[in-house]
Amino acid sequence: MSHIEIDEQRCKACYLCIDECPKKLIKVGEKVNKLGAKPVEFCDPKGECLGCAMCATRCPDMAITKVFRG
Amino acid sequence: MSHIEIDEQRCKACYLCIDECPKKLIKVGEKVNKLGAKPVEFCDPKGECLGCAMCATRCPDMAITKVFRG
Amino acid sequence: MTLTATKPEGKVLIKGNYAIANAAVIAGCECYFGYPITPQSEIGEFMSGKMQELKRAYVSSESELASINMVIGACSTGAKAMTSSSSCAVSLMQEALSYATAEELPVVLVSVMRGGPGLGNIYPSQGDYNQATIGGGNGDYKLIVLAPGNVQECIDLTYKAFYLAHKYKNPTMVLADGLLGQMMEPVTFGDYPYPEVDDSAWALTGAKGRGRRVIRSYAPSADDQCVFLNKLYAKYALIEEKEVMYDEYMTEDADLIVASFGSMSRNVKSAVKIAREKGLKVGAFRPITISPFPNKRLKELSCSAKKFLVTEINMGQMVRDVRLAVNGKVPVEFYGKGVGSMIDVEDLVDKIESLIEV
Amino acid sequence: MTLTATKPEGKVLIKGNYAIANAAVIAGCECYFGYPITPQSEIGEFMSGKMQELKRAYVSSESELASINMVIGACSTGAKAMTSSSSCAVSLMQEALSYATAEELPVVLVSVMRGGPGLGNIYPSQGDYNQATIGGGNGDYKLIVLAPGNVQECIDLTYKAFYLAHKYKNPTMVLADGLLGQMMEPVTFGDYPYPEVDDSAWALTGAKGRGRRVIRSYAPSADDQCVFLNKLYAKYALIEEKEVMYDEYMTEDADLIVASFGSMSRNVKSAVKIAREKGLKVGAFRPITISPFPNKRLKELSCSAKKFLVTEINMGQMVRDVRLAVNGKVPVEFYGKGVGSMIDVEDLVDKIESLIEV
Amino acid sequence: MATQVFKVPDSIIKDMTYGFCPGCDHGVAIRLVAECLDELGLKENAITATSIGCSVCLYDYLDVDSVEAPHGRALAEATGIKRARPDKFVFTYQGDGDFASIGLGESTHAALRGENITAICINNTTYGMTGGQLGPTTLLGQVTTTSPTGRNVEYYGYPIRIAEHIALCEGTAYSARVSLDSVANIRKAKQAIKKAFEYQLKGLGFSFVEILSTCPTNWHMTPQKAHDRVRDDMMKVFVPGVYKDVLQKV
Amino acid sequence: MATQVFKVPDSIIKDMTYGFCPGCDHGVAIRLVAECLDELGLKENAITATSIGCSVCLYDYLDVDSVEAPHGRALAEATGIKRARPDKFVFTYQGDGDFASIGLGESTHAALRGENITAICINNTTYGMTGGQLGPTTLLGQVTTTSPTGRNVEYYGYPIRIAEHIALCEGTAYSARVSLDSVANIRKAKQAIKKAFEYQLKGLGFSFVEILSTCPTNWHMTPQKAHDRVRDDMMKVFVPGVYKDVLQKV
Amino acid sequence: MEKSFIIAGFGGQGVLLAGEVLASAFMHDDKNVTWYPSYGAEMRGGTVNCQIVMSESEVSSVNKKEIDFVIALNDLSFDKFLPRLKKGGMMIANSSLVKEIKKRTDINYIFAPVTKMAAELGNVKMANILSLGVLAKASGLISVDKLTKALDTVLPPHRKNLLPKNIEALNLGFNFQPALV
Amino acid sequence: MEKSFIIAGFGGQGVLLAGEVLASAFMHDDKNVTWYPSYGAEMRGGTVNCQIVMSESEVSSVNKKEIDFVIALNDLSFDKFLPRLKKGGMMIANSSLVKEIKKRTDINYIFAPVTKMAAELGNVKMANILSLGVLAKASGLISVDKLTKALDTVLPPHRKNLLPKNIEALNLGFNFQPALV
Ligand SMILES: Cc1ncc(C[n+]2csc(CCOP(=O)(O)OP(=O)(O)O)c2C)c(N)n1
Ligand SMILES: Cc1ncc(C[n+]2csc(CCOP(=O)(O)OP(=O)(O)O)c2C)c(N)n1
Ligand code: SF4
Ligand code: SF4
Ligand code: SF4
Ligand code: SF4
Repeated sequence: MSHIEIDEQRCKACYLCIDECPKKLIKVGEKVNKLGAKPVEFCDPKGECLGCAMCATRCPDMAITKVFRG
Repeated sequence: MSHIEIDEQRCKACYLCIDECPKKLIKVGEKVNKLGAKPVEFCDPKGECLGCAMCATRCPDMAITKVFRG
Repeated sequence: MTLTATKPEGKVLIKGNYAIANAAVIAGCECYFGYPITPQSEIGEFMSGKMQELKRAYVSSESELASINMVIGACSTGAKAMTSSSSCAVSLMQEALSYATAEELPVVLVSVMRGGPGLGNIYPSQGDYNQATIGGGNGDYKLIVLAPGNVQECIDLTYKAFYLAHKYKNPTMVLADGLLGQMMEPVTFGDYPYPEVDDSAWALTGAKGRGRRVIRSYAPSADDQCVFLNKLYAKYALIEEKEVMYDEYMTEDADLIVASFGSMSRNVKSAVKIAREKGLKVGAFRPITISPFPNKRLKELSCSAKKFLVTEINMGQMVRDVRLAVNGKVPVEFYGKGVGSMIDVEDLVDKIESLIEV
Repeated sequence: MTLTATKPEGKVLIKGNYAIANAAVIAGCECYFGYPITPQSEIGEFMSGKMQELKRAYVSSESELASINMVIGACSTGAKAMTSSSSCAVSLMQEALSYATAEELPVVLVSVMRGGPGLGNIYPSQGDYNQATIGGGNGDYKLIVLAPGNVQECIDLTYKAFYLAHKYKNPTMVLADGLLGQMMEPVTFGDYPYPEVDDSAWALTGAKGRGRRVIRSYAPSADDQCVFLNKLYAKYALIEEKEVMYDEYMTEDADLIVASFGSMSRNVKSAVKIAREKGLKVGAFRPITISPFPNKRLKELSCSAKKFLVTEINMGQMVRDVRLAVNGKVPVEFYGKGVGSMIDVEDLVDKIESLIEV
Repeated sequence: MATQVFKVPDSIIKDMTYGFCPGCDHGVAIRLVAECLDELGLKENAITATSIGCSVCLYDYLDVDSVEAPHGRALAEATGIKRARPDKFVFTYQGDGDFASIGLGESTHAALRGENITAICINNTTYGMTGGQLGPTTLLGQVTTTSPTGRNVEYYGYPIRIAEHIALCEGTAYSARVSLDSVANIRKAKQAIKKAFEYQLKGLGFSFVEILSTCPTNWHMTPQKAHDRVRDDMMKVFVPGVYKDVLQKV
Repeated sequence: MATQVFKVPDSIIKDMTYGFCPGCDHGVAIRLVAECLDELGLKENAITATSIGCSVCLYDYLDVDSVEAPHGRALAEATGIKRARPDKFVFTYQGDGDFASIGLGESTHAALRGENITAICINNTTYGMTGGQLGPTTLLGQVTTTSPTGRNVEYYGYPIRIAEHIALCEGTAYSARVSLDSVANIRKAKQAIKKAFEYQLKGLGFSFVEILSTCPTNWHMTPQKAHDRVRDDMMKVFVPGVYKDVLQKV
Repeated sequence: MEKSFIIAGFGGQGVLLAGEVLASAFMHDDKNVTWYPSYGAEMRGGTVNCQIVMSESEVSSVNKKEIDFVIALNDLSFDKFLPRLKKGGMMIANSSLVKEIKKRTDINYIFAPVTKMAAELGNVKMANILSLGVLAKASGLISVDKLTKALDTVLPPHRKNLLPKNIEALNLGFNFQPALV
Repeated sequence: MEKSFIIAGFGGQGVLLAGEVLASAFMHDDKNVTWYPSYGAEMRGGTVNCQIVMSESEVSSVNKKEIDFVIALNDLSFDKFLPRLKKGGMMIANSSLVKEIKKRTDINYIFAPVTKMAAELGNVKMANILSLGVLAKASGLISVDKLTKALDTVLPPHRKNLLPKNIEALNLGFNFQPALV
């Protein structure tokens, strides 16, 4: 099943990925990471992720470290 | 009558003016100047000079200091 | 941090960089040319707004090479002109400074030191004492170099730099460091305290009603050049005679004199105070002009003091000048560190104690 | 003047500039980058043909800033690389030299001095002693500087420059002057007399089968920088201990020692000979490494000699180093002139006599 | 089975975190460079001369050999490297200030000489590292710390179009401008970088990619707004495209 | 009565003799500059920043105020002069090495900024003063003291077309290339210089004239042959023409 | 008498401004004073701090090893500057972000939830000024009046509208009652 | 023993080359020697000269005030270097271009029309080498053999064809009989 992996410690909370996701599966999380930022979380209860890697391609910080398709 | 004036001490003997003169009125002289060069001389016995200033325009050293026409 | 009004009333709290910039404006600086570099970029930032507001010249130059040569161009017309920069970027100005000295132009340059060598880092440092006082330009030449010890002096010496540069037609540098550039202190600006220097006898203004003027460093013959150099060095001797400035604290009866320059001297003075309270006969000496260097006064002091300690945030630069001035009369020790914040007062006191005990 | 064969047999008569260039080729110089300037352009001219013939790297660079940075790039791969230049143009290399020192790169630079400051002129001069030994790069750093006194030494010290640069990973300069660059003398080349230095532990070659390598001068923290500087200065101490070279002539019993460097020393030696013939107890001292400076030996000599005379074609530069070494033990006089041909032997003899009489 | 369609490139140093500000496209550009190094198998043969600017710590991100050049001199150093070791893959990654302000001479001459190296230049219309001053690419009207009332022609003159300047040099094999404003353009940017790298591998001469990029911090914009600005303002003045391609008439 | 149709311009220093070699066109170019200064009445209001090269002694020829700039920095100094004294007429007279090699950064940025000054650049395909080394404009195949077997692309890359580069800068008002190979072209050259000066007087921005010129000494040619070379070889690569004119679409 | 202060927190928490206000207040109180910011990596992010030294005679040193008062607006700053407090010095910590742990027993602590208090006041960004109020009370070295005057000097003209709210914050801080330790 | 020589003339008269040949001959004769050219204004024109110092021990100084032998190939050089000759020194002047005036009486003169002689030999440019022959005879310090060997070393490969003619010139110079003074 398509999905992504996020490295919370790398996320700088620019939130560019949120807009990018065609399915709006990325959300601002609650935790604060060591950079003092609130990293995003992948939230795909219905398994809608397309594995399109739009988010990872957009992410400036390689915080979305892996994208799987299929 | 059209004529030119040559400053012998300035002439570097490049002889560019010689070719330029449409009437071939400029010749290599015999004297050696303080630069160690043989300056050109204006030689217009028949009064052929056009006052075209081709020579002076070409001269890199302003050794042809004056051109008169008419 | 807001930009200060040009001539603020009374005391204001201000960063060293802004203090320098505003002082330059008050001194009548007509042209600023600069390229950013930490820790002095605020100078150019301040100037960009203020100079335009005042309809004076400001250029964001493409490099420090360009900046300093723009200053030379402006100065050749007699204008008050300046640039400011830091360390590695001041290295790029060496050729032009050598030219400006040979051309006897009133260039004003503010250098705010950071850590070196190379890119180094942006922490405070005093590693460019050599660069300022000896330099890497070619040939024999000297800059006038003024080293402020606090923010008030950043102002006073910026005024003075413009004055001396024009009075002696010699490039003049204000040598500060990252700490001075970045810190705030209450200061007063007052008016530019010096007379305007008349430059009408040499400035390029177009050859109207007079023969052309040529400002150049090229000497076609070796003999011409020797004559020129002798004249130049006579000028330097005059400047040394007239313009040397220094600050002393309890040196009269001191056995040990601690010498330092710039922002390091604040800590030295404090350490001397503490040492005195402990009954140690210590004094502090601070050259304000580091070029010309207060050789004469140090020589005098070497008759009364038994030892000198030179302390700098570098691997030992001013210490050479102190040694040359003292000329072996008494020992001259060095205590420094490569780069970073100033040496702590406590450590200085310890060092003083260790030297007096010996 | 024809270009010499790469390794000519026996004695050849050759110009200093060509001698340096050919020695560099024999030393295995793989890359030459340069921009012309009188009086050293022959070096680049020779290299342009020879390096292409040997399929080595040669670039007519767009400026001296580019040249020296190309050398840095080449050296970062462990290559033997060099540039050559003169005075005002060497001023432009100060930033890069400071970087190269911080990056510990084996840069070789030949500087052939002409008159300064500024454009100055192309006559011989020794006005860049300060530029070479102290420099205007930022921060604390030192070059190794070798000062040949004749054309044979131009060769020998070019060999040595490549060796020392690589052995100590420190920029190394051969400091000649217009006279040495332009004169001819019979010399022999021989083979490059030093072992090849292994640079495989640090050179950039692509991170194949190992972690990446980073050559940098940027120190993110002040503490890192202090550690680095201490290491660097320990290296300089080692170089001073091991590599100092100087030349002495009749110094053992000399009352007066005349110190000079480079091509000035030929005249000094001759003057000393004449003075000795007149019964004057004079000796000659010549540092061959002017950085590191032979402090130790001069200190020793200051115990036996009663006076020093330093003579240079500048307004007094090396004299500071001599004074620092002698440290007030005996007087150190200066006798120089700004620029032009070396001081005549007869004038030197007069000066010596005047000093001994006093 | 799910197949992995995105990963952190091998040429990126393990477990590093960029020092860039949130939303700064330096991060994207470096990743693209790393991906191209990966795909062309260049990591172990590459040497880079790093520049001074926000990219100065490139050596903390990219797992390749590198030497730090003084501000503006990256292409001189790269020239030295390539001439000394013509078998190595040599590239620079520079800011627009580094490349086109203080380094314009070195940059242009490397192109004129046709040095067989690749230069990537990040155009973010400001000097990022020193706090957002006016640089050679600052747009007319743009407010920076040294153009507090906006870039006016009178005091500051005009911005430089870097890719066009480099395209004019006869030694240039490839000169392109790309943008990182959108995912589609990021993908195009990668193709341009890859082509530039390939041209070096083919020995065609100087290859160059100018990358339009964000500096949210110094633009005082959110990452989102910053990307809108790239699209709405920058791309109008700095039009993306291929300005020279020796293998293809442009 | 005969009327005088040619004289030594007033802006030329009385009784000087050029230090140039026989047949060197520097002499023509400087005379043209002087004629334009005369005709526009600029002599007493002009300031020039001189460059380093065979033209270094400009101040011994032209009767105007001048300051000697370090090699390559004439346009930085001219910028300083003009900014300090905008009412003065400011120009530079530089060699191609000075302008386009070591000084390319300063030259291009002066054009980008649209400095209201005029630059004249003598292109003689070599560094004349230092003895004829390969410079930024040396033609492919040309033998110089640093290209003993001729300029090859591999080691030296390509020459720069200066007028085209300057034309690309948005602050440039006028950029032209002229030649001194013939009397007709000398007359055209003068028109170009005059136009460049007039554009400055009109405050239009940066104006520039590149002048194709001889260096018989370093080309090892007679003055005659040298002028043939300008026509036969140089003008093919460096095509004369107006490359930018803000008052006229080119 | 000489006293040193460090104000530290995340970038964006306004620590440099708070420091400037404090320094300015001392200036208005005719003290000698210096203000010195941390300016570290040229890159953004991480913590920011500034050090203020107030003295009745000349300031002895701008950047001191040992500090009298620390205001820590976040936990990183708390950890970083705790060791630098003098014996008997005072740590004023933002308990909204800092855990109330007392590793050192030779200093005094005030834990004040300044972020929360500022949020309640209407703007979380005023935590910095609010903490100056706490400091004023705890140190007795500066009056709210002088701080108010300083605020007036330091706020740029286009921010003057924030003055009343900030004065409220100052007073709120001044009147804060720390839990008795 | 140390002797100094100046060879001077117009640019184009080959004085630097002649100097190099002389220096090279001394080298082949196992002497120490230095050659030092005038390199003045970067611009062309004017006179050129070089100074050669030959010594049996180390050369004491490359650029001497007082000279033993001067070869003046034109009148400017004659005027310029006459004052620099040592008492008892020798001036060898190209009487094709130099007027035979003896301003100094404390030196020796040889006036040889080397330009004319070279022209007669077939190439006016060989006046320089011809004058070396004159010098060899007059000074007795160097043999024609060594000068010939030097010529062979100094001439570049593509000029080797000029060797025979130049040797002729050397000999012609050596056999020149100056008018008795
Ligand atoms: C010689 C020199 N001048 C100035 C600086 C200061 N400096 C560091 S980075 C930089 C500009 C960086 O801007 P850019 O190249 O556009 O890169 P960015 O930071 O925007 O990515 C400057 C001016 C320096 N380090 N060295
Ligand atoms: C910094 C510096 N580098 C090099 C030189 C040496 N130099 C003097 S003139 C010149 C080149 C002149 O060539 P160009 O500008 O083309 O003018 P030209 O002499 O051909 O008229 C050079 C390299 C110098 N004076 N300063
Ligand atoms: S784009 Fe990357 S850094 Fe930005 S919010 Fe998403 S995961 Fe975090
Ligand atoms: S062109 Fe001028 S310099 Fe040349 S020969 Fe004619 S007059 Fe003389
Ligand atoms: S300052 Fe600008 S360019 Fe630099 S890291 Fe931040 S956003 Fe990126
Ligand atoms: S060297 Fe060339 S450019 Fe210079 S004066 Fe002679 S001919 Fe003219």
